[in-house]
Amino acid sequence: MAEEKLINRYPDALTDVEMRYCPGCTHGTAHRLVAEVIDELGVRDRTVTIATVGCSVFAYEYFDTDAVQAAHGRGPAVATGIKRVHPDSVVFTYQGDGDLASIGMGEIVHAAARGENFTVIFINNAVFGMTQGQMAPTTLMGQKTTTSPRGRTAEEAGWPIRVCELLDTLEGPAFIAREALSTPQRIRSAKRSIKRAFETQLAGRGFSLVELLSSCWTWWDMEPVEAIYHIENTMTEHFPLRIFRDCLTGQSEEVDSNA
Amino acid sequence: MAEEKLINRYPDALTDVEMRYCPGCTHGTAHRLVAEVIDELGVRDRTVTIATVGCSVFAYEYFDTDAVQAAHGRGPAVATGIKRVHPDSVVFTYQGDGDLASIGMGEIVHAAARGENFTVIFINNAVFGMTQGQMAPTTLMGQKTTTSPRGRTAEEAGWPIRVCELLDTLEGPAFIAREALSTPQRIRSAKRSIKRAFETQLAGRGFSLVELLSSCWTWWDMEPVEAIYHIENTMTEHFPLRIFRDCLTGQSEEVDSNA
Amino acid sequence: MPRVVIDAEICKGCVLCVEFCPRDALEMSDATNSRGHHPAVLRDDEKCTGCAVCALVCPGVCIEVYR
Amino acid sequence: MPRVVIDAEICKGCVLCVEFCPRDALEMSDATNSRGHHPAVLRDDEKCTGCAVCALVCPGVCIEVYR
Amino acid sequence: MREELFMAGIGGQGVNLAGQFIGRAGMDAGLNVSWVPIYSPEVRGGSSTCTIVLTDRRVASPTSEHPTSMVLMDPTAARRFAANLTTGGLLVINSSLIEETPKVDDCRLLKVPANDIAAEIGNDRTVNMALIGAWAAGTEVLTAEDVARSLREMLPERHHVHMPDNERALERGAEIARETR
Amino acid sequence: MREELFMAGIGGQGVNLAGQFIGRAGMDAGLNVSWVPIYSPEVRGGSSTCTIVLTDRRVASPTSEHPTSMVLMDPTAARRFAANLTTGGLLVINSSLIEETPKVDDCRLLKVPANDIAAEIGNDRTVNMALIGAWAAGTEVLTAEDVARSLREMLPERHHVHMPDNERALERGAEIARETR
Amino acid sequence: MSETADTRKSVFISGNEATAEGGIAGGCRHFFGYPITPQNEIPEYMSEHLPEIGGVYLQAESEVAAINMVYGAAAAGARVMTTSSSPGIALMQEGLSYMLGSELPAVFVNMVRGGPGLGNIAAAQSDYWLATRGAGHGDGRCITLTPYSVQELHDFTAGAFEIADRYQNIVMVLADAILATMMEPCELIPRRDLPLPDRPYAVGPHDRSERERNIINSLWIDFDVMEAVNLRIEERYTRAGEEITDWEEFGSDDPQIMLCAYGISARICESVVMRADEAGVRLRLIRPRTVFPFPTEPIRRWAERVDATLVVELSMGQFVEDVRLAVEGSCPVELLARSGGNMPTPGDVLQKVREVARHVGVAAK
Amino acid sequence: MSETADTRKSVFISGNEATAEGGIAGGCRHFFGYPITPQNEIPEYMSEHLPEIGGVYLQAESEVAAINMVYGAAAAGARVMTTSSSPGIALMQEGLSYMLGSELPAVFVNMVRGGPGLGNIAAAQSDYWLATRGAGHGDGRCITLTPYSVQELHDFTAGAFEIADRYQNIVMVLADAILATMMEPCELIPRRDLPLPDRPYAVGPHDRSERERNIINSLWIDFDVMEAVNLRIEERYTRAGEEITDWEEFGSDDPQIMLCAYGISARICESVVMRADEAGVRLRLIRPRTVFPFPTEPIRRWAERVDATLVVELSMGQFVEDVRLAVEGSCPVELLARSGGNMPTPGDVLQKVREVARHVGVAAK
Ligand SMILES: Cc1ncc(C[n+]2csc(CCOP(=O)(O)OP(=O)(O)O)c2C)c(N)n1
Ligand SMILES: Cc1ncc(C[n+]2csc(CCOP(=O)(O)OP(=O)(O)O)c2C)c(N)n1
Ligand code: SF4
Ligand code: SF4
Ligand code: SF4
Ligand code: SF4
Ligand code: SF4
Ligand code: SF4
Ligand SMILES: [Mg+2]
Ligand SMILES: [Mg+2]
Repeated sequence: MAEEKLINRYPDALTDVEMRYCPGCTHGTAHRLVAEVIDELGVRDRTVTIATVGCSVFAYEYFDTDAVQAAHGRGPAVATGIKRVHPDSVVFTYQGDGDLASIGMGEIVHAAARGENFTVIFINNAVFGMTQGQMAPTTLMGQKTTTSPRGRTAEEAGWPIRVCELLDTLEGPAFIAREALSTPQRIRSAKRSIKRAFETQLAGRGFSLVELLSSCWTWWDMEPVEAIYHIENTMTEHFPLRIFRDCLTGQSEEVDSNA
Repeated sequence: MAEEKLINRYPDALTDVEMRYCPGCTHGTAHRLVAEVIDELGVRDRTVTIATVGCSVFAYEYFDTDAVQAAHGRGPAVATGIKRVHPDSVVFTYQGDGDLASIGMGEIVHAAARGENFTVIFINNAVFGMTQGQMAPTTLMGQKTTTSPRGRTAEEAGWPIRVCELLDTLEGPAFIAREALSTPQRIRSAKRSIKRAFETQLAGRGFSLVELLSSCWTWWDMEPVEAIYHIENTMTEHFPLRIFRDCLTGQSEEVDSNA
Repeated sequence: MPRVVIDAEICKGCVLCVEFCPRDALEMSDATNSRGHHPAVLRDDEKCTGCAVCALVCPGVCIEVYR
Repeated sequence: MPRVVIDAEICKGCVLCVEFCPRDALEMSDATNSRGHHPAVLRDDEKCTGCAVCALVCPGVCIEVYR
Repeated sequence: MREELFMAGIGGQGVNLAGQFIGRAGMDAGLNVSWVPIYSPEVRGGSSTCTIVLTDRRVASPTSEHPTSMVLMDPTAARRFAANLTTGGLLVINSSLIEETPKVDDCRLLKVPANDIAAEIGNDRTVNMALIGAWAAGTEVLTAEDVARSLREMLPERHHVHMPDNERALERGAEIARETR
Repeated sequence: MREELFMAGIGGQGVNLAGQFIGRAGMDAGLNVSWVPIYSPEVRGGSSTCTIVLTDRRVASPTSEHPTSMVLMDPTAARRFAANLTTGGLLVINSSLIEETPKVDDCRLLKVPANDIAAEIGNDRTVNMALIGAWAAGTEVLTAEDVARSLREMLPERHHVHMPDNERALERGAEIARETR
Repeated sequence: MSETADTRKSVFISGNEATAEGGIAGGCRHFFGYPITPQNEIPEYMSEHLPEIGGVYLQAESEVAAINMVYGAAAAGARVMTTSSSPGIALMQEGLSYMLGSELPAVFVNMVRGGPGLGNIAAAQSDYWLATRGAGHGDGRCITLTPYSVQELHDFTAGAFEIADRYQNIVMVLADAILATMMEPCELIPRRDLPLPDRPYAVGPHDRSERERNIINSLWIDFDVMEAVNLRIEERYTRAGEEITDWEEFGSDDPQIMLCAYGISARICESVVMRADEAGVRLRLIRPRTVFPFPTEPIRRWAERVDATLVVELSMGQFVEDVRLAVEGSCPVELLARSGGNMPTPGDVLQKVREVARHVGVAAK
Repeated sequence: MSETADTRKSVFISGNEATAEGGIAGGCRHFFGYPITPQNEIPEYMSEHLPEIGGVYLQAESEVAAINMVYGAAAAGARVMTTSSSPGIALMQEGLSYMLGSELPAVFVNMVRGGPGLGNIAAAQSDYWLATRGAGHGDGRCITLTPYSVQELHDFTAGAFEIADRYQNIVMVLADAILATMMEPCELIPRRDLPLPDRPYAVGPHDRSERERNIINSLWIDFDVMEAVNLRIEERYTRAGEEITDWEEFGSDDPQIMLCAYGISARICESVVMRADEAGVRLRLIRPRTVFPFPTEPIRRWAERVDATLVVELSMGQFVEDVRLAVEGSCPVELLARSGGNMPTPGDVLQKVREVARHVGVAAK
């Protein structure tokens, strides 16, 4: 029998600081996937993480890379500043739906339109996690949050924004995909897209973004496992999983979660 | 022979203050069309004009309605504030491409996503007119402006944003159209869409927007007439004319400029 | 007979009406108004059909069309 | 033989690994760690195939899989 | 009269809520009161502390340098905070979790096996009640009944089924205090 | 020595540019100089004014309450500004456009038919040159040649073909000034 | 800013909730805001309660949008408020300036947290300048109220609407993370249907056939017109100085040292005054309840009678400048500054009192 | 902040262009900005010239984006600047606070226009507080330079980069619409390739294998850590006060009245001093060239020798507070304030000088 072998190395690109997320929060999963990709591409030493404001505000402590903590919503502007100084750095922003789609809408659209050559990891958990569960621009219709106590209605708050579809109308982006951090298959698929996004950047092709449907059971008022099935069964209905654009293959396709 | 009759009354909804636009600037045309529509719908006395910042900053002097002068880019937020207080007022913002698509991107996307029940007149002249002709987010590739002196390149400044297409990914908007203030036929078509937009608001159906491709010969460095043909022949290539959405008819169609 | 009245003081001489008049009934005046613009004028009464295209394209809102 | 090692101190007891283990090889421990969480543990060595699905879904990055 | 009560535990142990009950009870007893929380950045878990001032004069500063009494619910809290107690103050510790009694000179110590009491009562959520029952009887600023009354006022109707459990826990805590005296 | 020159006209008449030529010429002549524009909000059209200070001391305030000389290019400017001229100052007006000579007591008046001169020369854009030629000869702070030199320095090469016209206009203006004296 | 106690209901409530309910009691029916710690309970409370009483709660996409929605609603004549904390208030600066320039009333609450930058969510007083000197570009300023208890948060917020109306100016309620989250007994002002004062300037309402059209604007090309706006605003500030300057005094009638502090720092100083005997120094606390307008006169008056002034604030030295401007050299002014969430204890302040006493030759224990 | 004249080329140039070229001469190779009158020629100049010398000009989508791009570029170790005017600077307040909290150097220029609100595009000095007390929330402040000529705009902007580096702080060049648009002779500092000072904190560059990872951050949960940041920043300000406080004096060596003014107002006051005989009063002008740090000492020194101080500013009374803080009651301080684009003429100031003289019993003509 062969030597016993550790088959899932703890990523080099993660520090050993314990993450402060709630138990079962898929922010942790997303961090691990990004770190694994950074490891696999061997770019840790030239990566700059842009931590934004949200539950992942401490991302600069978790990723073992250079890092900048950006003001709420402004990650893409900060990333732009860095990339325009060091085009060879590998820069990614890590942004929640409040950060990216609410206060940061202007910055993300413009960075995408300019085709800035960095990568965006967009954690869509349909809620403002850090500030105690307020409505987000991606909150589903009818969803109860601490600022939509009777459930989101169109009359009061309109409809949830689909960020990938919106950015897909621009010429700047080179890679856009929406994945889900739900089942093991989905998680594998998510990692493939994250890797693709970083490869796009490394190839100098411009703006890349991966939206990850993510859980916030704490504010969804569910159990962690229940929240995973909520992503899989409910969120994906409004937010279809798809590779919207891949400049490297020229394709746009449904996400194949069994590959 | 019948009595001689004036067939184009000076709109009630325009004051007699002389507009300060450059000779031949189609801002004037847009003003007239909007005023005619307000007259035809008989809503002048309950209309609130939101003047924004750009060459049309003095719109509050030209439209004979209640008016608020909004900070650069924030017209949609101001309109939201007003409509949430007086749902029966007829509110429209009048915004340039710098105002709406550059600094005001966040506000326009969110007002649209919320389906706020007001109307946006969006003057796209591919340049910042008022501040002396800098690049706008809608400036065409290769176009020379005072801040793209060698012509816009993707590398430096990315690609022009198509606002209608972008907003058309949202569920909030009830009417979206792009028209051109070029030939007489186009101008007639533009007026139809403007009227449709106001009717959408009056029907309480939510957000309506008409993009008007407009001229800025001064900063395009052309003669006024030449600029009109530039709209017709060049701008429409990147910005196709179209009724993207019409909740009243349920249609999406090419603009028929001969109707 | 159809006719157009152009407010020569307000006209900024942009030439759009002249360009788009389907009957070629307008022209730019040599005279200057007090702001230094050459206003448009009806060149040929006979040709004008009162179609109001000139008014439609006029950004200065300074043309009245009578029919 | 494949096996998994779960860092009981870091595990937050979210149950995701238990839920998604295709072999039902994991369970939650009754014990509490110093943070008050019940960590996951391997219930049945025999069942584990070392597929690493548990590690894939673990948001705490606290599972090592050996094969 | 000025009582400065400091409470600390880990998130989820109901430290803040218990403090609020005491504050409310103090108000109903005609005292001037304040309750000040200090949150940690973690949404879940992490330490949780609060300070309650009860006085017949102005509350003035709502925080406390050297509390006149403390309720400490877990070993970390015991380690970190106990030394701040004022000389001669009352120290209430959850002896079910705190094995190593913090060494504080010249204090009145009440060891309350709160988790055990709660287990006995069969209601996990009464841990904090046993401790503040002991605190009340230990300080005599309020009675366990005062606290029970404020509980009834503050808890939503649907939680009133737990009132008997809560009252038993309060009473058990108070007993221990009386016994220790 | 301190010359405060105020110029006004309507947009497009080259008021600001003419003022800049004078400023530059002053600098080259070793004077301390400043040029301050006041724009109107209209992009095109509207009034256009500027103030040039030329002095052998500190410029200090670059604006002027009562200019020592004025060049006024159109009737509106003449009506609005002429009265501000300092007592005994030099008033240069474009008599081609300004029919009604502004009444200013105790000033040296130079009427320059600048549009006519420009028409004569056959170059519309020399209107401002005729006026500043007159101003230069009228004040003797600078010579018409000084201004011509600064023109040559400041204009892009491709505009140098107009230099002879500009020089003729400057000279014609200067002549009128000399004749009037 | 106060109601008779007997019409009120006493509750044990957090500063955030008291502020929100104060807004409602003051007539606020429109709230636009964006979440930020430590004041999230305010928008949450509003989202729960405003719809119940026919009001509007709308979560803006950002603080920039929020202030401009407030601007729109105020232009439309509503009683409107928003609340935020330091970084959010910083983002509102342009909008605040527009509102001041357009002379529109509205109420803002800043639950100050540690800064600069993202800082932390602990109590701080380092937005003093942002409140009193800020409001973006131009000369406009926020009338600034500084409550020091949950009760005052409630009362001041309720009263702020009338002040805003009276001076057609923004009123800023300046508090901090501790006041926001702490609970205290509070007598609530009963909710009523307050009739909106006549707002002849408002756009939208009224019958246009009976009036000129209304324009809300802050663009004034003509220098004299623009200057007239600034003079008019300045005149209102002078009037506010005469009419609403507010402070509380506490302690010795024959003090040797004057303490100056506002908000949470003033509560610490109250404890210090209560323990003044420990230092053997006679102390008097002057606690501004408005900092713009600033209670210059009482401070100046006492400054001429004491040997020294000690200022306590949770920032590196902002409030102290206003005290110095009031004192104008009449006595030495010293500063005890803490920041980053740290606060001096009453003991720390007493220690500093002893030090100051030594500097000026006052005997102390 | 100065170069020897002989290495320089004299040109007749506008304030905006001199500022832009000053930035380039100071080593700026990255510019992020959003157009706004009256400073549009600066971004235009940069878009023309920076690419020529391997620099980057990028038009941001807004001032909010611009400041955050500046933040990113500064974090990456670049010499970076942005320029704007009042409303745009107001929008940058949150970002400025982040930069101060993260202790990053950068240069900002504010060509102040009339406010509040949209105001107008004329010269004003009403962003004095925004510059010296602003920088958003928290205690951080901008080191603020106040040029009064095209030459100084050029020199100060060039010199600002070194100051920013030295104190790891933002430097704000505070001017106005007249200085921005006026033309004057200016000796240009030659462009050179300035080596970037070593920036061990910068993200991106250097070989990670040879250093710890770099983190740029302004979030400090621990109170003591956050307070330490504030103390460190404060300490730098104290040092800056000792090292770079700058002012110019002009006029009588035995003055009866001190004039205080900065920027364009100081030029008017220079004319007044030159005409002091008309009023028969001996005048001395103290003209700060830095207003944070503020030249407290010279003003205090003269205040003790004159009968009165007259402050002239183009706002309703902002700069005057710093003068009062310096004077601390040593002599009466009066204010001549204009706003909205209006400026006092030297004659107006002389008139006011006579008035002040009367108030304090100085004989005047
Ligand atoms: C300017 C500003 N406004 C508001 C906040 C408060 N704030 C912090 S995180 C956050 C929302 C976070 O939501 P999201 O981006 O979805 O991240 P999540 O916590 O859900 O992962 C808000 C509003 C802030 N820090 N700064
Ligand atoms: C906060 C702020 N930033 C910048 C400006 C300056 N500004 C005025 S108008 C304008 C752009 C106008 O362009 P656009 O909206 O396209 O209108 P146009 O003049 O072309 O009709 C800018 C940048 C401002 N007034 N406020
Ligand atoms: S609050 Fe939600 S997003 Fe934040 S850590 Fe907890 S589960 Fe994750
Ligand atoms: S600058 Fe352009 S947009 Fe503005 S008025 Fe002139 S032509 Fe029209
Ligand atoms: S009405 Fe028609 S035909 Fe007559 S001038 Fe106008 S465009 Fe020409
Ligand atoms: S279109 Fe109007 S403004 Fe233009 S030339 Fe004709 S009449 Fe004059
Ligand atoms: S490795 Fe596979 S089989 Fe083994 S415990 Fe993990 S998920 Fe189950
Ligand atoms: S998934 Fe990870 S954190 Fe969750 S229970 Fe399993 S081992 Fe623990
Ligand atoms: Mg979220
Ligand atoms: Mg435009």
